[in-house]
Amino acid sequence: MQLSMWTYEGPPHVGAMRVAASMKDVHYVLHAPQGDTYADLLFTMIERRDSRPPVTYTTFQARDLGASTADIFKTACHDAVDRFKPRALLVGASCTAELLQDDPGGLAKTLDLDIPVVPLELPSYQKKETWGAAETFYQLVRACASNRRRPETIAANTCNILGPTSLGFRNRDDVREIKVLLEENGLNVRVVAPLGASPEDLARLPEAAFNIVLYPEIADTAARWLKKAYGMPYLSTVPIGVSETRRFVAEARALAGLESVPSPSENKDRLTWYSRSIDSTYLTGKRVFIFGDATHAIAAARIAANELGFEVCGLGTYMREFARDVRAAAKDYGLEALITDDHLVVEDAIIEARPELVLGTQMERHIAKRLRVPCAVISSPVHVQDFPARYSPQMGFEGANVIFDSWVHPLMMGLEEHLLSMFRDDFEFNDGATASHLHAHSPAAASNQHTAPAGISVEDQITLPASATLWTDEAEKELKKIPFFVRGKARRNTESFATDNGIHPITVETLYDAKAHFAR
Amino acid sequence: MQLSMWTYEGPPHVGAMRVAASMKDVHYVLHAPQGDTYADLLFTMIERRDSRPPVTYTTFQARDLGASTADIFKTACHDAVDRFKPRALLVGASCTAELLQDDPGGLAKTLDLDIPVVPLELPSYQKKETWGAAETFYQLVRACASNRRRPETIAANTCNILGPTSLGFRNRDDVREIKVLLEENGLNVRVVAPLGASPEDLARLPEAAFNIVLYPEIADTAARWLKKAYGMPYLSTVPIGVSETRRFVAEARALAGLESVPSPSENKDRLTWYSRSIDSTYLTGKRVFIFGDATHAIAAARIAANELGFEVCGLGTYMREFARDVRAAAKDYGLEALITDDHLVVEDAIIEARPELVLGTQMERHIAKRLRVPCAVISSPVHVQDFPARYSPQMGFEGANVIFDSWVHPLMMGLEEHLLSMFRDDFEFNDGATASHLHAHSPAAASNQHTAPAGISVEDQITLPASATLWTDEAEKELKKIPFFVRGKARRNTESFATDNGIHPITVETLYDAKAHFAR
Amino acid sequence: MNQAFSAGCATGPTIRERGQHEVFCGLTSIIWLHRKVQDAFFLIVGSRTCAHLMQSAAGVMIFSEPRFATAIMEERDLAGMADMHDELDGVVDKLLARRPDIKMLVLVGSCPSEVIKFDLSKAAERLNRVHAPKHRVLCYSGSGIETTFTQGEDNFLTALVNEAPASGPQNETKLIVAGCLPDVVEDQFTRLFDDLGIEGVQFLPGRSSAAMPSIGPGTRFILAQPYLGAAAAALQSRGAERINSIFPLGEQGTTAWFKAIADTFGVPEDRFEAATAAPRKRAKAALQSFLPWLEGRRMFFFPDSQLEPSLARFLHSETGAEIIEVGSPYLHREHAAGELGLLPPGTAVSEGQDVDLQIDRARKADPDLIVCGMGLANPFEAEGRLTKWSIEFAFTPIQGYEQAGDLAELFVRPLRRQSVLKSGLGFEEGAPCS
Amino acid sequence: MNQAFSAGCATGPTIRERGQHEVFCGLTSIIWLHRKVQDAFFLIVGSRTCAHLMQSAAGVMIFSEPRFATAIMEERDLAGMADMHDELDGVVDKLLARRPDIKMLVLVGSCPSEVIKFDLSKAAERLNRVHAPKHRVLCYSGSGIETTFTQGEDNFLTALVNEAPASGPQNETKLIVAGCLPDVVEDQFTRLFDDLGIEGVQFLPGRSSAAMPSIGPGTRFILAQPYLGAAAAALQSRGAERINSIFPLGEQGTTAWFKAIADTFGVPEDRFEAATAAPRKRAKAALQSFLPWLEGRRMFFFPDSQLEPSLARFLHSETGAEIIEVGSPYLHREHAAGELGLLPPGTAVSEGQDVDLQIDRARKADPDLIVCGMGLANPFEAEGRLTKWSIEFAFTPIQGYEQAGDLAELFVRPLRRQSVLKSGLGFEEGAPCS
Repeated sequence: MQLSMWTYEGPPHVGAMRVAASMKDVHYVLHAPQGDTYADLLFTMIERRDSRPPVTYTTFQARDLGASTADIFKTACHDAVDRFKPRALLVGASCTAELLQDDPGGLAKTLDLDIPVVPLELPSYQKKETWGAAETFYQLVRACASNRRRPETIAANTCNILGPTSLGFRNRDDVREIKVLLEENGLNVRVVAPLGASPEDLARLPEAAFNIVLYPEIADTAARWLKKAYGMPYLSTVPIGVSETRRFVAEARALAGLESVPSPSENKDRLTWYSRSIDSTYLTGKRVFIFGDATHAIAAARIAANELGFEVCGLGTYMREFARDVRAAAKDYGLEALITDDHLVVEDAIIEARPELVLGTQMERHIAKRLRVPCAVISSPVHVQDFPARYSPQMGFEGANVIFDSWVHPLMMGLEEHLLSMFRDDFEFNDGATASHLHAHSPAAASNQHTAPAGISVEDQITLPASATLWTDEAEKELKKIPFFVRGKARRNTESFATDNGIHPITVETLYDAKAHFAR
Repeated sequence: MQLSMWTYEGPPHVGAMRVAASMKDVHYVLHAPQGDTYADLLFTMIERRDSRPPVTYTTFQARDLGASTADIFKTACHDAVDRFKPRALLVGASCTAELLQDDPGGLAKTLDLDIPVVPLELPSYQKKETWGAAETFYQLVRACASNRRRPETIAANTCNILGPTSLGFRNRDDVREIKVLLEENGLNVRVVAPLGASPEDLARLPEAAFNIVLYPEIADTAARWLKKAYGMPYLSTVPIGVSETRRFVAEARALAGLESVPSPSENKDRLTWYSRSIDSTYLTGKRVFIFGDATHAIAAARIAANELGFEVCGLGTYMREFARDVRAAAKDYGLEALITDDHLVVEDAIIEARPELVLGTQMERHIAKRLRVPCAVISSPVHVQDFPARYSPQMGFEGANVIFDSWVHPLMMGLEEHLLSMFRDDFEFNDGATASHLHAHSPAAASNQHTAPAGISVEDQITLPASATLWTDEAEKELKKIPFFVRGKARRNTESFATDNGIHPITVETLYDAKAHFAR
Repeated sequence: MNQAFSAGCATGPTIRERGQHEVFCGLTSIIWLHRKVQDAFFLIVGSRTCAHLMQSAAGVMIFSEPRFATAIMEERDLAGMADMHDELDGVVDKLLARRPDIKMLVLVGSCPSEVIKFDLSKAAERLNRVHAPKHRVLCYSGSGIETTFTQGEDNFLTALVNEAPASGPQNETKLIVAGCLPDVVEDQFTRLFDDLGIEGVQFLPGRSSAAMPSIGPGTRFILAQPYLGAAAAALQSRGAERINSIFPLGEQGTTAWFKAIADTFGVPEDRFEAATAAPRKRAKAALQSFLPWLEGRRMFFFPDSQLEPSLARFLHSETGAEIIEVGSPYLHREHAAGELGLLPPGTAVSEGQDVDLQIDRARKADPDLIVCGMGLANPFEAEGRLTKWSIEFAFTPIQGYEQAGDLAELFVRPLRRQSVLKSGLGFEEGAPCS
Repeated sequence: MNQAFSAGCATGPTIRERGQHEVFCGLTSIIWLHRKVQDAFFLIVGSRTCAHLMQSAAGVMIFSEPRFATAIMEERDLAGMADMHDELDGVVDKLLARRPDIKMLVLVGSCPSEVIKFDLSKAAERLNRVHAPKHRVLCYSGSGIETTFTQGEDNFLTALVNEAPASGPQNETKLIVAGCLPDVVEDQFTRLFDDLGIEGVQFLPGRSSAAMPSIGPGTRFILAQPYLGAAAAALQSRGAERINSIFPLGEQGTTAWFKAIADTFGVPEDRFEAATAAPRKRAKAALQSFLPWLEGRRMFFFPDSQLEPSLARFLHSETGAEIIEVGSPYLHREHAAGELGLLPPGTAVSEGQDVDLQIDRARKADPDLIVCGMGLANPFEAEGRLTKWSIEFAFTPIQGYEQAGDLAELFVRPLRRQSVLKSGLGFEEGAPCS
């Protein structure tokens, strides 16, 4: 039994729903009580989907327990096939129905439906959403693409894109960006799946020369099966960031037998120039804490360190299945990866790391908000904000541009807040002052409130609890005189220096000794 | 003499620089003292331009005053032509040189340069930046396109795009969006000017069937001259927002003699569905204050009222030249337009209007920030933030998507802040409480700071100064119980009701009487 | 637990359906319960699905450490490798160490815990032995196989009633107002009770675990919410007597509700008139401006909170709207009778749900406004139909005189928005969507 | 006003150029002056260009109502339709009504006001008659036809000196440290003066209009900034004696600076040693780690703040960098002599500017780092060259021991960034740009 306030992933049947909802002509009959229908709103509200997800719930009740739940399931299957006329049917159970052991797969078989029925075994008490999506996609691909004939001659430049799904972080726009990128590079994208694909499209997967695994968490299993079954090679370089996009193009071209030339859309890359231009100098060495799904977290760390010049001070994922990859990546930055699905542990790690920027999920955004640290979202679980109206890919060259803006903007806004705080000793920002225009018109109480946020700065927020008492008053005062944009680092370094050297309390001298010690 | 803290527009020679910097093969010799070279950084820093703007300053000094400043100017012209080899030369004076009456135009004529020399008379003590840009563009067009032969047969679908300039608000991306939109609609865009055009391109302007004035503030004068000189019709519907984009396409097609059909890229429009989808219901009737250049302000009001369902509670511009248009637009919303270039007057108007969202320039963004009202930027004067790395048009269907996100996001963030404030009475948000995780780990002082911003809400911020004393304690307490998202309106309405009915002080009864009175 | 009966009244025959129910389970009411009773903590004993449901339904509150959590059952619990009671004790120990301020710990049963017949009362009893009186431990079921949405509150109140102290003669509870009300509404009602001269009024639930009312044979109670079948039965079993009334929605509903109380306590007619005249006038004035939007509009209710009969009655009687169908997850015959009796004869009433069939009916009826859950609203909007989220009626203060206008406004907003956008964007039915 | 002389010293012949100057005018120093003297207000009498310059250079401060503004001259002022002195009086009245807290109003002359020979001293005198002592009125010129960037401060300090009170024997100013320093640096210096036993030290400017030092024949002064030719002359004309030294940048510069003071005041050698040993050691330690980045690197300075000779000396002596060219808008022969004397013989020094020619020289020299203004930096970066904004040296605390490492780090940051990005983005010289 695990105590959980908030979770990074839903149960595995929600992953199955995401695959069903991604596709055309697929329906999912889910043996589940009525409360489980909440999952519909993930699609209709978060993604603003314009139709109900293709899921029928049996919504059995307590009084049905015993003999009749199996009948309810069979009726639901019949009704769903009649009403929605799918070309493939997924059947399975949610956590409650799993306990009933009604065997949806077996029951469905007895119905003699004239479409493929794919029974899903998704152990709710062991696995989670993303695994459920990957397993569902794999099962569907197997069901639709088994025993197909791989054509004898296949154009070397044909490929499939595997992995994008409904409710995936920016998948909608990534697919558009990457399709254009591949096509301008002379590749021919045959099938994108599961997003937008039909069961017939899945059957056509073996007709392409190779597969591109855009989201390994979702498509890795299926791609490995296709390789085993048909010898289809696959590419799993994830084109997030400028350098990985270039590598992705080079590798895709190589797989397609095309020589290596720069992409026509290289000229859309603004990240490179913006990061190089002098107003970005202040980004250098900013401490960044990164947490998310494995793919986005690893990519974010690479971009942060190599393309924006940040210092990665924390890296982790909630996906235990990909822990090994994240651990390996973390080593590159001299870090121990944080592998956990407990957001409270993540919060503690953030406080400990004292980052100047947090890149994470909506969960970390809220943690950062409380800590008043700038933050950008880089990964699922998704929120309605993660489905913007505008074109907002993460992948490809435009994705890199989007990333530059999304990460740097909060830092700039943070800088503004800090400039406000720098001004707090000026008399026009002082409490009760009547100097400035606004104050002349507002009651003193209101002006207090104006200045309140200015009085809060990162280093005050993510100070270790005991630190307040470590400093002499004079040293604390001196610290406040240090320019705001290095003050946080100064506090951190001084405290660590004092600890290492057994100094207590911290005096003005200690402050400057530490400053000299850490100069680099 | 006018007292000015901050200004919405620079002097007119900065407008001329914007036109020069927009074009290829144009150079501007500006008679000006050394300090005026600051203007270069508008281009190299704000726009991250990768080369110096094509401007040579004479940078005369006090000791040069008298005979030698004219010689300095001539030398500068010679040197500039030698070094930069422009195909057209602009010459003019900044405010200081204007006082010297050296007559740059006359001096340049004496030099017998073998390229067109366009003398600019930009009265610095009367006019401002945008006017200067319009005048410069007009003079350049006249100089390059005078006495050309308009071809006898012109394809009806050919057009030019006039108005986009360097440092224009999102012009870079608007041009890309609108070019694609026009071309997918069967139009043939010949010349875009001034952005990216050469003097030779300007000479080709009369070869198209008609002109499209994308930014009337810049291109209106030139378009009117082209109409007079060559009978070229022009279209000046500004395609900002979904409905105006549709109208723009319809009108452009009509001018080109094409029948009216929906644009292929209508399917990129997400604003319509996002605004219709139910999570947008809460946008209905939000009070919006709008201030900016005339074109963007008028367009913003139209989108706010018709496409997002907001209530426009203020509309104005700093461009006196277009005051009539803004006044006419304001009437549609039952408002008196605010025409001023004094940002303090704008601030007062915002406080008076008590908006829930401010759409304005960077100046209004900062006003709104102080007032803690959500805000989005819709207009010049530009800031480095207004040149994002990502594709961010304001025009066309993708522009409408960008606008939806840019305006709604601050409201959502505001909502989050308010939800925090709603929770302030919960014990885990109370000062000194040790209940919550964070508090258990942080000193009480820090937790005070956590909650500080939660204690601030819009209605507290933009309360009229006297209002605090108008309310009985009990009524004030009752007000606090009203759900946060209508509390601001409740306070406003109650106070206005009390004033109208001579009620003092406001009691709980007054509060509810006013609520009933204003129910609608 | 609530029970479903046929509503034998003036409306048409009740449509009873047992197909797919598209409704929340009872766990969802924790979202308002944990905000109302501020020293309580709700610990769901359930699965990852339960935790995910809570987070999806209460997403905006993610930035606080909420006063609810889920003890997620795992493979080893089910496989018998771990004793679930021991495991639960461990989770509770961990929780109370982290949140020592919790005064009342509420264990909430879920679908999986019910299916495996995990005995929560036994657990509560055991935990009480360890942790009471510092931390009282209660339990109830919010499982989706037994409860729908608001019935979670019904079960919680039932649990509270079952262990409420007896009301003694020295400090007698005269009247219990049962059902969660927003604080602002409670305060308005309290002022009105004062004006009516009615003393000894208590609200159930109270705002803290210590503020729960006592119950005795002299206690009367009135329901402020229509979904409290089990709680009412429990109150009656403790000797309290129910005051019958329609529910305090709209001017008429509120007046009827207070009148029933006033009559019970013998408040003179003129005093009642004096106390209610001003707010009644205000409520009518507030409603007035919304009438043009609502008069004659055709409304269709999908089942959600059991508030539907009351909402339909309000729309019909006070705004002149036409009611096409009133869906409700359950109909408590006795409690709903008053509301249904005020609807025009022949109004379609449905109980339970077969969501696909109901969607068919709604499409066929083509109403002006469909009141439905969040899973259905956007798909209907994409068809060009107008919808109102039913869940807002559970989260917005709508009861009482001062909120009568707000209640009407909730129905009006989508209609008004549609009229604004229609001219601006010129969209047609079946607007294109991405 | 500053005057330009040839720097007759060990460096090579000075390149004197009078082409296009790409530098700020003296108005720009208001940006730090108005923050340093918190009860002063700077009113520029100028044009829209002046206002636009201030806003473009100080953009980040837009969210405050700043303590500076521009009285913008208009057509009617120039056409003689309005008496400009009356107009200015009106603007000042308006300003003081709005900001009654202003203790010292500083009228600042600009290019256009100088060209039309608008008499600011006359205006200041007249306004003083009306508004002093509540609001003192001062004036100086920050015009771009007479001043470059930091010379605005020079002129402001000159104005302050000219009206400073005489230092009497009862409260004698022993030492004036002239030149704006960040507060944190001032405080460090104050502690060091205490440790050295030097009393009666005052800073010019003071932190408020009331805190300006008095000056008498017993007063010594030392420059903390190299651009104070006029202010030094004014101090000397008031009888103060200058202590000569290089400037307190870097460990060596700071030590030389304090030593010059200590020697003047007869501080014993051992006391000097005791007071400075720890901070010197710290400064050296802090510098140490930056040396690998800077040793042997070739540096090119465009003219900006007159700090260039001091910065070049620091880089050369303390980090082992090679100096290709030291550009400075003006060279004060006497004040710069010490710095230039420490540069290797033959180092190119340029005074004034012809920006096109200087760019040609920089391209030809192909240095490792170009220190230049914001108008030039990105274009150089786009060519694949590395740059450092010169303006940061005017806005960052860089003086004194504790900032020696920070000073080095300012030069190192672009080099370090380049090394990080080069591997990540793999960009080449002449990287593509949008």
